[in-house]
Amino acid sequence: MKKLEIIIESVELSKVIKAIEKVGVRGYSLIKDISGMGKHGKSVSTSLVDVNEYNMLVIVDDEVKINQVIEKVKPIIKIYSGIMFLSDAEIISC
Amino acid sequence: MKKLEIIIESVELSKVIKAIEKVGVRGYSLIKDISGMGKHGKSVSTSLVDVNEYNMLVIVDDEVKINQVIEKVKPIIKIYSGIMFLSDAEIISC
Amino acid sequence: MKKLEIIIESVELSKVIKAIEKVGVRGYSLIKDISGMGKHGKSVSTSLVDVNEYNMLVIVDDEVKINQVIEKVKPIIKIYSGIMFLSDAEIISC
Amino acid sequence: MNELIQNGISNLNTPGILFFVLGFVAAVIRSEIKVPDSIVKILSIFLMMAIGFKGGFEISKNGFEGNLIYSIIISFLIGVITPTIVFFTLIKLLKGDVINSGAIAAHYGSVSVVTFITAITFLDRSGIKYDGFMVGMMALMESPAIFVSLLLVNLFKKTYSSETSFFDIGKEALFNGSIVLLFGSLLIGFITGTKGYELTSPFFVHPFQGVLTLFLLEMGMIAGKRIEEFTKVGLKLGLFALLFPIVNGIIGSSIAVMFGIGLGSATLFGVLAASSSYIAAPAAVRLALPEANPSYYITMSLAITFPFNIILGIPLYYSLTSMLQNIIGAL
Amino acid sequence: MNELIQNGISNLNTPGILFFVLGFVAAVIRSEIKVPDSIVKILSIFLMMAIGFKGGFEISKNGFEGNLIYSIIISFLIGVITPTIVFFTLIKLLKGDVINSGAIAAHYGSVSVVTFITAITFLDRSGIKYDGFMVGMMALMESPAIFVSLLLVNLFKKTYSSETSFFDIGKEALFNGSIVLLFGSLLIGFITGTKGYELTSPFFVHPFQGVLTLFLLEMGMIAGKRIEEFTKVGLKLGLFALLFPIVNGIIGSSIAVMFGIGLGSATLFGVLAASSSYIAAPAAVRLALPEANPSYYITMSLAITFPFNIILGIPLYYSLTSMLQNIIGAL
Amino acid sequence: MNELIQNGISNLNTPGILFFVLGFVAAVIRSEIKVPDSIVKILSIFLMMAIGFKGGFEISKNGFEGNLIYSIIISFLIGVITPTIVFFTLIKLLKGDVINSGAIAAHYGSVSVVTFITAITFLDRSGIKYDGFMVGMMALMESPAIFVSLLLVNLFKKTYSSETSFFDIGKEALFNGSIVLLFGSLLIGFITGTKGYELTSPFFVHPFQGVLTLFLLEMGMIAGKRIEEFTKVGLKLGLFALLFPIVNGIIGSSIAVMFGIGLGSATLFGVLAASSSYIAAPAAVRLALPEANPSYYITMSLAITFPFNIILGIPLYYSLTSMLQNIIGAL
Ligand SMILES: Nc1ncnc2c1ncn2[C@@H]1O[C@H](COP(=O)(O)O)[C@@H](O)[C@H]1O
Ligand SMILES: Nc1ncnc2c1ncn2[C@@H]1O[C@H](COP(=O)(O)O)[C@@H](O)[C@H]1O
Ligand SMILES: Nc1ncnc2c1ncn2[C@@H]1O[C@H](COP(=O)(O)O)[C@@H](O)[C@H]1O
Ligand code: NA
Ligand code: NA
Ligand code: NA
Repeated sequence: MKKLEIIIESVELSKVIKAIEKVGVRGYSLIKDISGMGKHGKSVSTSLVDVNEYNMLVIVDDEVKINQVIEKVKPIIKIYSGIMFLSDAEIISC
Repeated sequence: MKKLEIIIESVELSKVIKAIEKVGVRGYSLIKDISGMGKHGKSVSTSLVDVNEYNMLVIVDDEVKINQVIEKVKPIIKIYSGIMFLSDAEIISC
Repeated sequence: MKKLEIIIESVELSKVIKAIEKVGVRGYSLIKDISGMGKHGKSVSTSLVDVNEYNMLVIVDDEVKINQVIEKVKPIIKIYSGIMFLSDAEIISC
Repeated sequence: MNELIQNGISNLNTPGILFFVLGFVAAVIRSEIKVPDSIVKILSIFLMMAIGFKGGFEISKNGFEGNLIYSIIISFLIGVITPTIVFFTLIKLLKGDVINSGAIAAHYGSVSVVTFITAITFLDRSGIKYDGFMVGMMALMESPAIFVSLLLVNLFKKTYSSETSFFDIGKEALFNGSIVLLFGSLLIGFITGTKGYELTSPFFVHPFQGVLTLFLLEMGMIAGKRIEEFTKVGLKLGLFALLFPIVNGIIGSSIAVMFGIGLGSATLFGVLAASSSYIAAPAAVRLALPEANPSYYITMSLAITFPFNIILGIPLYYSLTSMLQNIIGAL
Repeated sequence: MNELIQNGISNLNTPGILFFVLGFVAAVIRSEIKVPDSIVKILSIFLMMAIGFKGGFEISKNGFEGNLIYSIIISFLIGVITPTIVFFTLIKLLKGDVINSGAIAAHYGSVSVVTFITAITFLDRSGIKYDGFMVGMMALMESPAIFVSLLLVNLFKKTYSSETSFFDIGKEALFNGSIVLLFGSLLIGFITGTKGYELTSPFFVHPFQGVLTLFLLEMGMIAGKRIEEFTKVGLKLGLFALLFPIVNGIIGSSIAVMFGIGLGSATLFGVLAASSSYIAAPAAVRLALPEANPSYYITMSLAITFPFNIILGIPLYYSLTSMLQNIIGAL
Repeated sequence: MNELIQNGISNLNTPGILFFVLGFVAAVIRSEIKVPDSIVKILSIFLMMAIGFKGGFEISKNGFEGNLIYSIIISFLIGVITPTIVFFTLIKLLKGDVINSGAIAAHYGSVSVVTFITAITFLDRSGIKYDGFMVGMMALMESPAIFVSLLLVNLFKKTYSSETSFFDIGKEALFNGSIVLLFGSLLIGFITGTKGYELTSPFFVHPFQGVLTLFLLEMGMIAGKRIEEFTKVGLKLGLFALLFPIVNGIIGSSIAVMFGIGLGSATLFGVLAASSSYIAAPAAVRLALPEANPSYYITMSLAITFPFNIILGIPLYYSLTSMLQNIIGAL
């Protein structure tokens, strides 16, 4: 199984979540209020504006699903700001 | 070494932490205020109620310890809500 | 590529970020407001004091860069509190 | 009847109710007024401190005018009777679903602080007196119904999967933050009396109605977001959430009136019986009854019963109590 | 002229402006006064509720004294004319950079709530009357300029990479939280009238100036942190952000004066035209024009134009409006 | 003596102290009243703005009645003498543990804003006058003791592992948020005078005591949670935290009395000397002395000394100052 971490601006978050839900993953988790640095420089968010406020979406699922998510999210990140990390992980079934 | 990420509802958090401490891991980290989607559907927390408010616990330790933690936490997650991810990771010793 | 997660106290955060920027990584992400347990015991932060308030820095980059960051951050963590986790991860290029 | 409608309209025509409606509408049309979680939490703490403090001050000024002992008895009676009736009604309605019936019973047996506060505002505006210790009765009524409901579930269900012991839940229910805060503030208001009141009333008393207004805006948004889950709740439970508060309200008022409690306090007992918990009960139920569906109990309590109570219920319970008083007085 | 300087000094000598300066200085010398995000958000909600509520109350008391229809027309005129002028000026200045010109035009065509509130405070202090419905005009002026700017970008640029449809942006702009909150509060203030006002004024009215002071401290810190990005903005855009508000202010006041609007409200139209958005516009522009540089539009609006307007702009626009009235009155 | 007890009881019998006790008890019995971090932070900012602003206004009204120069000298004397005495006492007590002795000395040499505010409330209630600029003295006393303590550690310890230069710590200490905020507000209160005061007093002044009450509830909970760490601190340091404030208080009052400072301000000097820092000092010490144990200094300062000072210390220091005045006056 694969773990995909998507870092995405708040303004684009709902769009990305919709894309993920369309693919139909088992689940996802959202960590809000991330800041950082990347190709667009340092994120300088202010409490007044949502712009430059980031979030991390974590999805663990089968490789096939994860690849579908990646393809859906790529164009959004390309136009806007953000990044994706891919790694190996297992879900512990309870 | 292994990294275990436990996503667990706030109402169950103290129980899980106690279980982890009983096993006696080197350490753990807690990221609060997670939301997401899973088997129980989308988490719909409100600021008034703790229900449906999630947390991520991160533990990096030897495989043996991590397995002990998994066995302790499994029954809690089974009854309530939550998920665990397992992956490889190393602690950088300073 | 490698993923490095640095858990560091708030008082030391700016120093670590400066060190990372000096190395010149592609980017980093910051998750604030972490608590946990480690060699120094359980973190007992109060809203009044910054002490014992942790943060997680996530950096995904080439192994060489990551190793440079590790060398820079090691002495800071040695004196103060904190820990680093190293694992494998890929950046999805968009 | 005429009076009821007039009271209803006058209740609607207050900033608090209107801001609640505004919040509700804003949430439904997905207009984002982001009230931070931390603010909702502190406003809730403020309202409890203020209402407790004021109640304590009033006791210090007027003494225990009403019958405190009777009121305590009434509180426990309501805390036992209403969840039991709710439980058995739901067992019928949900075809033997013990777990969810118990979960919902815990909510409707327990009470809502903001509904109580809105009722007090209504009484104050109408110039009707009530006992200062009623805020203490509210605090008393928070937990018993939760216990009664869990007990009922235990009696009717053999397999019971929660890992949480009754003892843990008991501790949580007794030392619950809101109970400690309400009783503590009541006590402090009582101890510090007029001096304490004068010192802090520009913070706790004067802006109280305005703070309530802001809180109700947020409650409206929370309820409006929840209402989307209405489909999960279904028509049967939806109607239950709308109509059963009236049954509970009549029960509460009747008991109070039978004990000879005055119009104001008896109305408040009706309101407390009719109100349903959305803070203490969900937390306890989530722990004790993990298989129960949170979408049911939270949505019913927060998105249906709460709005109904503060908008239409309060003037209704007032009129009903007044009628009950006439009837029972005539006996 | 003398009067202008005096007004300027009297404006400077208020707690609000001075706390803004303190916050700015604190941020620049990197002295950390950490105002939590959630507080900034709730204060912003409070200010909008309070200003809307008070406007509504005043209409309920005085009726629509000024010309409401004319005012609505003026609002739309300003919302079309100012972003258009800004757009074409910037196209020149930025050598055909359509995207960034449109992004910035959306900000300078739209309005700033806190600048408006500071202007109202200035007028109140100076004893100058204005229409209660002006807060509604502010709400009306938030979105049109954003649409006009996006339309201009669409006209002048063929490739347009945003995935967000005009429809989505339209919905977002119309049901924007601040618009709903401002109009809703206005309506509630109007409906509940004197009774509602008396109930909630210890929360919404009495502490208003103090809350504004705290908010301006925070605005000062936000602006002070942003000012570091001044180098990214460059001298050309920096000067634009400093001087163009005056052009827009004159346009706004002139239109209002030509329609025969009184001194107070006409000054407010000038202030609204001169003010630039730093909440609604950035959010919409980030979605619709992803290639535009946020460092440009946020820094210009928040760190240059906003401070200029509240410190020097407001008394200036007042004097200009007064002059314009004399000139046009003499025609 | 009789008067001391009476003062003590009257001090106990205030909403602020009682809510502190309530918070403490709630934390100890693990009753969760979750006050969000962001609220604690903004209340702390509010209290500093308000106290500074009010001090500035009073100077603008009354001029510098007391002796400002002497007061500044006293501030520095206390800032040098008290940490030095604490340091050498602890070196004895902790058998040469230079690092922890220095860390704790920095805390007890520096000051606590809320202790100061509680003392002012006590004096106001008792009708005792003090100088408006005393809030400035408090701001002055925040940093020097931290420097002195670090210097002492440097002198007595050769190996010193911190990577943070003295220069960095100096910058942090001088431009510390609370110092900038206190002095800034003082200045603004002074500049805007009666006009500014009237405009903002419904926010900064009227609700002040109520806000303090809420803040003390939270401080009580923070202290109550910390008290679990008492075992880590140990009996020796626990007693030190309880008793040494009295020593420092006497030193502070004595110096002030010897310079001829009036009863109110001299009491405040005693309180400031006795109070220990739990915001500025921990942050600086964590950076400069990483090997020092935060459990020691934070628990001692926050969970032992702070409660002692606000509950028993303040009336005690007042009585002691009054006695010292009689003694020294008689010389
Ligand atoms: N190499 C990286 N490692 C960790 N986080 C990154 C990295 N690159 C980008 N980010 C995160 O993604 C955000 C947006 O990146 P960008 O669009 O490249 O400016 C940054 O502010 C960081 O939070
Ligand atoms: N496959 C997954 N990937 C990431 N997060 C998940 C996944 N499944 C569940 N979660 C998280 O765990 C929470 C509870 O899951 P569940 O109990 O399955 O509803 C969800 O709200 C998510 O935050
Ligand atoms: N093995 C571990 N796994 C996860 N987090 C850890 C671990 N060890 C330490 N931490 C985190 O690092 C912080 C500081 O660790 P320490 O300096 O060892 O006390 C702790 O409070 C935890 O948040
Ligand atoms: Na009830
Ligand atoms: Na404008
Ligand atoms: Na001291």
